[in-house]
Amino acid sequence: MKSYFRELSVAGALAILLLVLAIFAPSFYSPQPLLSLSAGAAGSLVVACGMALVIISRQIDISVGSMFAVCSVCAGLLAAMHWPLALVVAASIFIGAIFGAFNGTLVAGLGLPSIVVTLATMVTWREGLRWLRQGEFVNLPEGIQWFGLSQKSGQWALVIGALGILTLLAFMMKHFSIGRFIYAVGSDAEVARLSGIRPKLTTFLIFVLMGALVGLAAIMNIVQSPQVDPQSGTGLELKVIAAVVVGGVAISGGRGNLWGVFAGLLLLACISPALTHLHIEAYWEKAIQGSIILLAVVAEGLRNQKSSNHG
Amino acid sequence: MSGELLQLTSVTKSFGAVRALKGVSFNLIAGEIHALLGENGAGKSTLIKVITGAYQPDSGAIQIDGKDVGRLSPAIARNLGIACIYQQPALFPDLSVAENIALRLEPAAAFSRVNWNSRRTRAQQLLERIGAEISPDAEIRSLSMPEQQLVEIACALGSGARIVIMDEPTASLTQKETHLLFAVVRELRKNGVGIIYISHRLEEIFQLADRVTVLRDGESIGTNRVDEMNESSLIKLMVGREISAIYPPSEKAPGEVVFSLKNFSCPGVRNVSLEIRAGEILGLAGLVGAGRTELARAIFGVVPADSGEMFLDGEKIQIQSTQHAVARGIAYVPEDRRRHGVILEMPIAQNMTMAIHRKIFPGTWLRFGAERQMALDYIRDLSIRAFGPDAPGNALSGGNQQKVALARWLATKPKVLILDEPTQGVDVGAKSEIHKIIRSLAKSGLAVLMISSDLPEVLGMSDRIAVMRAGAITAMLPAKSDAHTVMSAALGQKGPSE
Amino acid sequence: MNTDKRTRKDNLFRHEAILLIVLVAEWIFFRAIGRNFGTYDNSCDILRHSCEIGLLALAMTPIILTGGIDLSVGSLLGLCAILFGKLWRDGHLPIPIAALCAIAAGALAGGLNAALITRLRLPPLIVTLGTFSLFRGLAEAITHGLDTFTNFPNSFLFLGQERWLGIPAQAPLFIAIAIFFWLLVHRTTFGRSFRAIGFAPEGARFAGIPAGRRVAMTYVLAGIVSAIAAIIYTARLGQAKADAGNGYELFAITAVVLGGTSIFGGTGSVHGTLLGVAAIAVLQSGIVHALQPSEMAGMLTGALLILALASSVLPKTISSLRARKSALKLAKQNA
Amino acid sequence: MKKLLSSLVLLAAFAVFSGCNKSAESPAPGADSSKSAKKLTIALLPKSKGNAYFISCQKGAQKAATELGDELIFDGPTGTDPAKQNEIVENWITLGVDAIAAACENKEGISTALRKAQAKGIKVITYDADALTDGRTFFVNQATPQGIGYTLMDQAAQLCASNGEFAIITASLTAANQQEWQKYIQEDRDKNYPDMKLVAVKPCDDLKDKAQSETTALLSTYPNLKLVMAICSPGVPGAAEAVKQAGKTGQIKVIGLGLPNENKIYVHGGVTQAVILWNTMDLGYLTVYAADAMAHGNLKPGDTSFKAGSLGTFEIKGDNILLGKPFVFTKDNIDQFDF
Repeated sequence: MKSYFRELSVAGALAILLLVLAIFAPSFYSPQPLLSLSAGAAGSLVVACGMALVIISRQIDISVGSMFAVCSVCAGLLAAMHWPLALVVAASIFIGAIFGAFNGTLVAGLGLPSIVVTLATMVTWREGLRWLRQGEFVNLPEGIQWFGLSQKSGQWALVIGALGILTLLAFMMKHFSIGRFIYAVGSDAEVARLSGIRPKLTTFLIFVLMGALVGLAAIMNIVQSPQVDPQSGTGLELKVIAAVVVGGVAISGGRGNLWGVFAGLLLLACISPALTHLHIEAYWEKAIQGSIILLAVVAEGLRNQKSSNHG
Repeated sequence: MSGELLQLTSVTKSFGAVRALKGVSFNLIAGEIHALLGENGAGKSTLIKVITGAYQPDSGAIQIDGKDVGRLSPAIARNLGIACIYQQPALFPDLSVAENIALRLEPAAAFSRVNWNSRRTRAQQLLERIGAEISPDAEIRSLSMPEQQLVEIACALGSGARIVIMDEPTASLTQKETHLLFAVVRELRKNGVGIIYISHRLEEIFQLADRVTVLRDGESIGTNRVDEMNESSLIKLMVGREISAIYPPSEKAPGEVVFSLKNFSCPGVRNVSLEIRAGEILGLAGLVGAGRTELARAIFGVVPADSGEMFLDGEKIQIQSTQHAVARGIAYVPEDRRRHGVILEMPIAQNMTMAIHRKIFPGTWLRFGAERQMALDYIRDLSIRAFGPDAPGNALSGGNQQKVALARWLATKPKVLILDEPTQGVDVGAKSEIHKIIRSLAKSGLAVLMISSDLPEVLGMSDRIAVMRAGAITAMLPAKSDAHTVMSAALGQKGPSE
Repeated sequence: MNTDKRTRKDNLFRHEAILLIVLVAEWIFFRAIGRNFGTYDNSCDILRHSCEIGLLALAMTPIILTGGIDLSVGSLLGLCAILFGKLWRDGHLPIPIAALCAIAAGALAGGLNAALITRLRLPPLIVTLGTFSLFRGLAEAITHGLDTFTNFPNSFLFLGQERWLGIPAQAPLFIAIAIFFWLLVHRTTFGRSFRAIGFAPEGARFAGIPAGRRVAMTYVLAGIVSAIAAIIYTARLGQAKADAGNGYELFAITAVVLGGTSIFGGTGSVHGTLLGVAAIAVLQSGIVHALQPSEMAGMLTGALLILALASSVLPKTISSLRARKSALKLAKQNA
Repeated sequence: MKKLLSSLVLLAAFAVFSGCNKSAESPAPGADSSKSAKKLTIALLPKSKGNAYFISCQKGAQKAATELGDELIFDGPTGTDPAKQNEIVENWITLGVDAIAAACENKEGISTALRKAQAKGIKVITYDADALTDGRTFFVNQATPQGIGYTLMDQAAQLCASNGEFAIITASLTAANQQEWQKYIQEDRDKNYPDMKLVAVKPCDDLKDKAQSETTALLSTYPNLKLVMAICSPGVPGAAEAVKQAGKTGQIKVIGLGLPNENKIYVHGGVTQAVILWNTMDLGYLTVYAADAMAHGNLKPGDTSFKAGSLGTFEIKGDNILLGKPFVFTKDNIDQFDF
């Protein structure tokens, strides 16, 4: 139980927020908007899962926002060229994976610090995209939105898809050796090497997976409207990193699990609509987000201090 | 005796300036317990790391079942059935006991299903076999050092390896655990496993081992059947010289009491009382995990003391932080040289002035001239072999690094000098030099507290010997006591204290 | 082995040398293709434009030397700017007092970071990620986002817009602070401690260095400098608004790392940071003068950053790869 | 040298667009530094790069520049930091352009730089969003903030029979022009439509997705919301999509400031009732003509009219060159425009 303290506390905070909403703004629970909001958050959830893996392996990737934008636009253009949807999806994931592999090569291959590498790629991709596209919207042809399904089923598809990926990865991390290797590498790369795990390869693959997930998330985002906004994904990296950390993944690697991340993401994703429903002015949003992040880590910090004093 | 499991022929390995292994040959036969003996820094750990593939030898051949294995990697070694219990547990701090064991035992196949129940039950069984009361679900970081040691042993047990290496497995175990371990080891031998057993506890070797190989300064001094040996002959082989001979003698009688503790307690240590006089070297003997390092760190303010009193020059003092200690004139040369003693990336000159910034750099302005001069002086006085004051710590051999660490604390002109394993992993030459330095410091009126697991060293250097066991001082012996009394006091067997 | 540190030392030296060459190359290149690039006026502008980010980068250097990081400086710049504005306009304080108060606030904010990082031993990345949102959020909450402070007296705007003895008026202040940080890092025991902590936090502690206090100091300094940057910034634009300094933290970190400071702490130099700042500033101005779209500046900065990092490790990696290959060959032969 | 740059560019381009063959058209004109006496260099400053609105302005501007044989520089901030515009202007000053036409993100902020430009003898006009009057000679006025605010409010009132609740989606809380428009929207409401109630103002950070989610939240929070007014161009399609997804098409009206191309689907789908804008290409065209005329001295303060190439003559009121009233795009006329 003790080991799940953090996940539970985050879930608790979320529960309180939802309770408050239930009392003061029941309108929040009207099904259709709620579904739309969840569908909107589906993409970030997928990215957050990937980011959780990256951080558990004691790395970080702040280029996800830019990769997200590039994948969205590429996918949009391909769709506009009337590629079949399946191919578009595949292409987007593939492109994402390529970008991920680029980061992975620099980090695992050359042993460069991931925070700097991804800082560089973040700037480069974002500026490059703006320079090439000039921020022009991409209009999608018929049949892309909601995968050609009805809106409701499309949104359900997205939500279920995201939850599916979450469950899949959570299961992998818990019940497949590869997942445990990721924890091992994040916990102590040298010991991992001594136990016959290949830390560099693992790290590389994680970055590739991160990219692929971003590509998928991009698709999940563009199918929600008939146009692609090339600015999309701006600030995504901070959003998901915050969610991952609030969700109890240790930035020092090796600790944390995806359900906590799930709770963390929901908590942060609820803030902005919650403010609207509670009639709180929008200019409080950033301050409140910041406080939540700080509270989460401070709680953790105090707890660690106590335990370290005892042991 | 059946076939030969492992054969090393003239293996050499050196780290920069240090030649850790100078052509060692060694062989292990199935179904034997082969003790590996030698002082600290004789090259035992290096040899093991070569066998487990953690290090690549510079030259020499390794054969397993008579087949040449060429270059070993940890993975290959594991597949060849080599398991090792390292002195410093190599475990994942964030993961559970069960998982640590599993990661060591299960093949490193990326997409195999993890069966938590079987992991847990296996861990349970293994831990029971060695009689350890540890929950398989406990996180490693929450375990004590000895507990982690037990987990290591469980790993080695479960691996079903044909070659098991144990590096000081009983170093921090209780009597009960030790006996259980012995039972396990004998059982393994019965099943035809070859065991390389490393220990400082001679009597263990006589209880357990069939053959013993003695290493000294990276060379194999010889392999004998245990029943042909006795303690003193072994010690002779280990040390290679009459103990008392090579240690600088103490001449003048110790002066006033400089430093003393009364019922001093801290994590891992319970009401210790001792006093050190000016010009006296108080040897602090005991087994690893007896609480000696904990005591030293508490005195130096690294960890807070729980209770008890501390006196310096008869005045009661409180040490909250390392800064306090330094200001009070207490100096501590830590055990883990590479992590705490010197900052490897920094020039030795900067390392030496690290603790006296206030003194040598009044007004916080760096004075490179003064620093350099001081460094040169110490390099001369302690005959440190380095290409100059700008040489970084990691460019020096262990012995010279230790001298740098020493220099840093001499520079603080301390009243009390605490040395924690001052010659661990130091080659003989530097070793005796360091001993001379320590002695001369004592002569100059310092009160020296010398922690050492190196029995001959304790016996040779100390004016008095305090022996610690399980966090308490179990004996206070006069100089030149014999190895046996010290050892038995440390082991708590038939000693004066129990 | 003895050569080990020497080469690393050279590396550092070489790194700064390379950076200098890059800088000169940029200059020549843009001088050649750019229109009126590198004229006296232009040089002054470049200096003027790099002051705020330069200040933040300077403050970031000791932090990264100790192995930390501070993402909140940009937001703090914004917060201090509007505090300054509010105190002056609504608080009716004279400019200097308002400025001092803003600086005090900056120190306080830095202190918050420091306390969380050293007292609770929390990872700097996360703490400052939190304060990054918090400070910006407070700035927006105070002004409701829209309140803009302007119409500052010319005597104040002089600091940001005019020239003094032929150089931008804020330059002397910037240079002074740069010298302060250079001395702090390279000529005082503090700088020594920062490196020690960056290399081996435990080791520093065992050497009797008050690691906690030293680290805290770097963050408080960063707070103060952010506030000073905020004031210069306000003077340069003639307005203070909640969006001031958006994204500056990333520029600052980029400059520091480009300047050869290791993100893991220990190695690095203030003059390296200054070179890094210059390299970026020149690139940005040069791109405009070369009539190239300013996105190019960002792209090239990113590329430059990766190259700078790779250049330091590539040789090592290649040699190690070679070693492994030969080893494998050997193993095959034996098998 | 240029080769090197362009090759770098191609490399980046390849990296970004692995696969898809969308050719990259660079907005920047060639950097040939031969500068004949007649050929002027006119710099056009948008509020931000990567914004479709200004790209369409640029199209018109480029057309004018080629007609006049002038060199056009189009560049602007890529980040959200307000100081960037100043830096670009100051770079242009040393670069030695003949005229600067700026769309101002921050009235006060940018004016400090523009004054400097004028002091250096560079002709300065503003378009789209004005600076402080001492910062420029003319403001090419596509519509005064008042005009925009009032038109928006009138449209809104007309659509909901001048009573009921409505909400506003803005670009960001800190964007100056957005705040000004809101001011006039409020003013008009107070004067003429007291029964209309503004319930919330939400920023969307110039992101379509955020506009969508914010609107969704608004819709469920204010059940009897009658109209959403998005006053930044990514906001309009975002809001429209949200309304469409909420299945409130037609019940809840959407209007806003945006580009026809981005909104056609929704206008035709009956989600968005009206998109208000002016002909942005004409705006760019007129701006460049004015700048050119000023630089040649053909346009001086006090003139009352001004002829801009193929667009004919424009009225000048005070120091405002009037492009004409803001244009309301609806189902019926939106297809006639392509920008």
